[in-house]
Amino acid sequence: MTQWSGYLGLILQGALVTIELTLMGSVLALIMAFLAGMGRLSRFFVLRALATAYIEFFRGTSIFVQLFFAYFVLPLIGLELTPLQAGVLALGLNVGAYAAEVVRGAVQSIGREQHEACIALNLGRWQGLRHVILPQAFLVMLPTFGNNAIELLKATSVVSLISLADLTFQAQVVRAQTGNTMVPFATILVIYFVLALLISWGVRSLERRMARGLDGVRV
Amino acid sequence: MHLSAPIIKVDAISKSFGAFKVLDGLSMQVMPREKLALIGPSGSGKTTILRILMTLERIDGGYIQIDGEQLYHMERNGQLVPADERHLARMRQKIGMVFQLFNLFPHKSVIDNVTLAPMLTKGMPRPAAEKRAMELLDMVGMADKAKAMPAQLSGGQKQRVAIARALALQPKIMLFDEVTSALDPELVEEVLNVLWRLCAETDMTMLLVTHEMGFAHDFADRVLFFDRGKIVEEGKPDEIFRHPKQERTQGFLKKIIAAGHRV
Amino acid sequence: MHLSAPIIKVDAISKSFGAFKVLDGLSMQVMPREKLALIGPSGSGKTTILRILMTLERIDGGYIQIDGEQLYHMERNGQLVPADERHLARMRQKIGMVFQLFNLFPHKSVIDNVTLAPMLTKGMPRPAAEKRAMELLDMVGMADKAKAMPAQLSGGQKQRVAIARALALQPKIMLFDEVTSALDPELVEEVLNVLWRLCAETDMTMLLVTHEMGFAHDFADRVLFFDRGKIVEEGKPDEIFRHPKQERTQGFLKKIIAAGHRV
Amino acid sequence: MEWDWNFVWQIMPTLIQGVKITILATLLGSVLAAVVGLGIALARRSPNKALSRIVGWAAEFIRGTPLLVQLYFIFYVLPDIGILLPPLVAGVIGLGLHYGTYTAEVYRAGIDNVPRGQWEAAKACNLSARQTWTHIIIPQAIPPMIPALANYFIAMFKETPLLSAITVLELMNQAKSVANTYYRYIEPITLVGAFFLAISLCSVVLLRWLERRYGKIER
Amino acid sequence: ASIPGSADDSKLEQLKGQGFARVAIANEPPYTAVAADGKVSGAAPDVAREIFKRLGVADIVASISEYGAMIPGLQAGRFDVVTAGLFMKPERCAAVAYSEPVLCDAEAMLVKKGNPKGFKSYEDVAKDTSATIGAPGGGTEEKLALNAGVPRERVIVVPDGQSGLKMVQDGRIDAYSLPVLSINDLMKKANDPNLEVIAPVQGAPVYCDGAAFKKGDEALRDAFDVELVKMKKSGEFAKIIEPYGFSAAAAMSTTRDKLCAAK
Ligand SMILES: Nc1ncnc2c1ncn2[C@@H]1O[C@H](COP(=O)(O)OP(=O)(O)OP(=O)(O)O)[C@@H](O)[C@H]1O
Ligand SMILES: Nc1ncnc2c1ncn2[C@@H]1O[C@H](COP(=O)(O)OP(=O)(O)OP(=O)(O)O)[C@@H](O)[C@H]1O
Ligand SMILES: [Mg+2]
Ligand SMILES: [Mg+2]
Repeated sequence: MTQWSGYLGLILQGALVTIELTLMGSVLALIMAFLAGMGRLSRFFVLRALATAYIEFFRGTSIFVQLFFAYFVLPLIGLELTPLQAGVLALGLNVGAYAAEVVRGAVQSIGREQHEACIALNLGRWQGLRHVILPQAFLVMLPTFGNNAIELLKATSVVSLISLADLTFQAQVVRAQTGNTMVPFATILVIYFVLALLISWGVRSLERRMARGLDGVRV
Repeated sequence: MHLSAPIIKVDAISKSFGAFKVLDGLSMQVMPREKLALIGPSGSGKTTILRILMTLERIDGGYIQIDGEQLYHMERNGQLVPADERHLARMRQKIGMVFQLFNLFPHKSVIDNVTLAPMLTKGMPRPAAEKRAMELLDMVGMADKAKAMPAQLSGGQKQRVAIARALALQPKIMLFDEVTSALDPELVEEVLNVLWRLCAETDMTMLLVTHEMGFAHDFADRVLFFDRGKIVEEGKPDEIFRHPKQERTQGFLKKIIAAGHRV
Repeated sequence: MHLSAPIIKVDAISKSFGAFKVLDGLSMQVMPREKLALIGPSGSGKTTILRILMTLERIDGGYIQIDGEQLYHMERNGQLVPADERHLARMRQKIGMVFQLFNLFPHKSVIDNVTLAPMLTKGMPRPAAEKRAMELLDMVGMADKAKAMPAQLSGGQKQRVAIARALALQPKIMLFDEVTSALDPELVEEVLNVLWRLCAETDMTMLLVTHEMGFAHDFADRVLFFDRGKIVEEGKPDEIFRHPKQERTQGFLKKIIAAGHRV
Repeated sequence: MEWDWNFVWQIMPTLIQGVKITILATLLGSVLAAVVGLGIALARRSPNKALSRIVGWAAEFIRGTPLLVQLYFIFYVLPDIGILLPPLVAGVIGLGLHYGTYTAEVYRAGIDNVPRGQWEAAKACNLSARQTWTHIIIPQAIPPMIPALANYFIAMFKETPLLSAITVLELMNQAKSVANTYYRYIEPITLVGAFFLAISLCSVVLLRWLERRYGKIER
Repeated sequence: ASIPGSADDSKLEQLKGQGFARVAIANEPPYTAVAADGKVSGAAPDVAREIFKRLGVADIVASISEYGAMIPGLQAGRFDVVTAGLFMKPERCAAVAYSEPVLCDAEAMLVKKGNPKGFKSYEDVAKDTSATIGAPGGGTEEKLALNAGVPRERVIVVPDGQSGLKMVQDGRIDAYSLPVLSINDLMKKANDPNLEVIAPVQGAPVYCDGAAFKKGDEALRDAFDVELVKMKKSGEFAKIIEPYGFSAAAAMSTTRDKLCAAK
């Protein structure tokens, strides 16, 4: 009888890598989303152009190409990354580009009257953004960010293609070692689903907490 | 006539939205401590002139002086050049505005709405800002709701908080744009009462756009009647409301009275 | 009084939305060819009764007979059981309805709006359906717009097409729910004219909810005054409009007249 | 490692073969996703509670787990229960099912956006449920959702490299095969990236046009 | 990273310093094996681990890689050495620096029981125009099949051994080709009486792999070779690889120079 318990350990190790990738990728994506999203709203043409180029490029090319590029081509020009770094970089930049549009849309969804109230109270541009616009916009972004995070979780499975020992990769290893296909794949499908449920549950409760007191006022 | 210099001096300003000329060579002066009511039909440019004074819109031509200084221009090397953001920010300290739809910050509690600007723009420490905020909330009768969120307030309560928020910056000039017209009729009273107190207890210059003709009559030192971006008639409330000289003013007042407003 | 049997017989029906009881034990009868006006304050249940007759809402209790047959019930093994979709579809052939907001099919041309139902529900071949549709469009004065799309029509034109569409199925009973109240005042006339023609040229039974008291007066054989889901008063138009007996009716008419409606 | 134009011209025909398969997979996958999505959307509106529940959960599961793992599952596990699919067919089914859960949301929104008055007018015209769907609701619901659907089809296009995991010789797989033969990664991967970017930029133009053409319906 | 061409001892010193060498392995028993506890063993890593220990590098860190990714990964500096059953062939000798031979194996094919298509060689696959053969992408078998004249579209790139086995079982491919020992290991795990192994494939040479180093790391390679030769002589080499089924005699009967020159 195959030692499933031992191989389950291997898969759980993979799950840890997947979680790690998802978390680090999300952090990078979040940073890029705000940088590029605000960049698109900037008064300065150069910033707008940079942000637009970044967003269009990373939404335009496939995540696989980005991943393979980060892993195989960047070292050739002297930028050497571990598989984990390459994975986080590609996933974070890719999802960040999508999330940047979410940031832009959310900031624009905050009514003009809030901007005008800021001016009337003599708040500076940055002060108004920081204390008035972004806190409200963030609540608008949250649900879509949740979806983005789930997309990112799912995209981590492609890092198995650059030999990062994530969930999918470990399932492949277990499959090669045991000769059984059904069990490892069914197991990881369930694990991915549970992780996705955790994300959407987490985002929903965060949203509920942040929305407290705002009921009926937001547009 | 007046002994002191005007605090607001609007000199032949014009303003267009696209091809549509909203203000065309408008001039007016307001003396310190004066209470001014701006009335006139919808679309006549009343809101626009307040928004220009608050620097929410730019002007296309003309000059505005606030408290002896140019608003949209500044001197550089002896020449008048368009004002930069720093100049505007400095000028804005003198002016506060209350909006028709309150525009409270929905994610901040009542007291945080009031303390935010003093803390950020004047670097006031939190305890001092909160002490002052409580005084202002007390004045508008909202001290007991200091911890509430805006969503939990009625329209009239929101507007009173918005007034306190504008006052927190201690502006010399306050602009009120139809501050009661979004309110249910039974809530109008409480906001007008606050305006009365303000009028009695402070020496701010106040510009008030309103459709409450009765209130405008009792409250204002002077009434300006706007039509199509021009001041058609101005004078003491009694003159304007009882004996309007211009046909447009007469027509407007007749319509208003027909709709059941007290004058 | 009447020689023939009623075409609509509503017997103690009730209808609630959640906890709110809109109709409570309502009964009424309508004779064939009768023109009925339903008037009453907003929220009194006028729309609801029309929607129930059109089977857009189900009833909670009571019985409705249309043309001698149960509407919401059918006989099976000698017992009355709730009607199934087939029975409802058969009953709906007798009834047509015109809505306040026209509800034309925006993706179909005017003539297709009119031919759709006869072709689909009665299997009428296209040429016959189009011939009949042109007659109807001619009657409502819309023959020249047969190829237009609804978006290209004015409100009054849309409503006339909607009437033609409902007529195409040749119902015995037509229901009109405030068919003019979404129209600009200058367009009301053309729709009312169509109703007049209908009244004169066909022998349909017509139920009309309206706020046009003058029209109701001239048009209806009988007026029902609704209030809070009940028929408070009914009678000939002259009785109801000139000499209302009930206090509610008097109050309602007074308010309507004050708002400038002709009676 | 230097960029080698001769090598680029040498591998171009092979890559074009891959492009053809990529486009074919996307087209077939889009058709399937469009149909599956409609099926899911209709099932979820079904008065049959059990059906709508089960379909709802299944869609949730498919949306929460990675397409890559689903592809492995379809290709390597389904044969155990007697379902043997050629690689391209398995790939198209995977893409179609996965994206069907996304398009289902588009359909749901599109159907919800048809005003209630249209349902009622259909009833007043005595149309049957089926006639109402085919003649009134679907024709009005579909045009406004074309841009959103197209968006997902473009996203699907960018995920076709996943099919290389189940031996479909699409563009990415061809590129890898070329790279393996000559031990050069930089040209094939860059070309794949350029290709995806080119198609994406074209599709932006297409999307804008679709939005103008179908974005709103005149009532 | 080391500078190409500067063949000195710096690379070994660097590995000693960090205490481990990065090794690429395949997911292909018995060349490599991953135990249930995640520990990497198998013939190739075991040999590498022993030799590096003797060179003073305490341990190896193995990462599993696709065949196609190994040489690019080596060139990109992701691994220090590949020990994965990457057979020596002239093109590869040009791309990497091989050690002396380590593991030798002939090619085999996995087919359905009874070898229905009668394959004996890759040429047989080429002749049968309906036959398909699976092989790892970028692996030796893929090239052998292509060189034997099997068209590209009939050589299916299979990601790993289990997938290949499954595809033969499912009838998706007619044959799956891997080295003999790998196929035997697959067969043992699958325990499927409906499969059959053809070994060795006629006309396919016996191949030997070696540890592959990056071009420029020849000094490290030479140091590795010294220890390898010593182990071969002492019989320790045989002790490590023979339990996995490999023949030490085969590896000792040939040399890198011969294999790299082979046509
Ligand atoms: N941002 C804008 N773009 C275009 N036109 C504008 C804009 N803001 C105001 N207008 C136009 O300028 C004219 C004057 O507007 P303004 O709001 O000043 O009128 P008002 O006197 O305040 O009227 P009301 O009593 O309805 O508030 C109106 O015709 C309005 O449509
Ligand atoms: N779908 C519904 N859900 C809940 N309440 C409803 C619904 N439809 C109608 N109502 C309520 O039922 C009551 C009667 O509505 P109905 O539309 O029949 O009134 P009406 O006499 O037609 O009024 P109006 O003149 O404003 O059209 C109203 O109070 C309305 O709010
Ligand atoms: Mg205004
Ligand atoms: Mg109604």
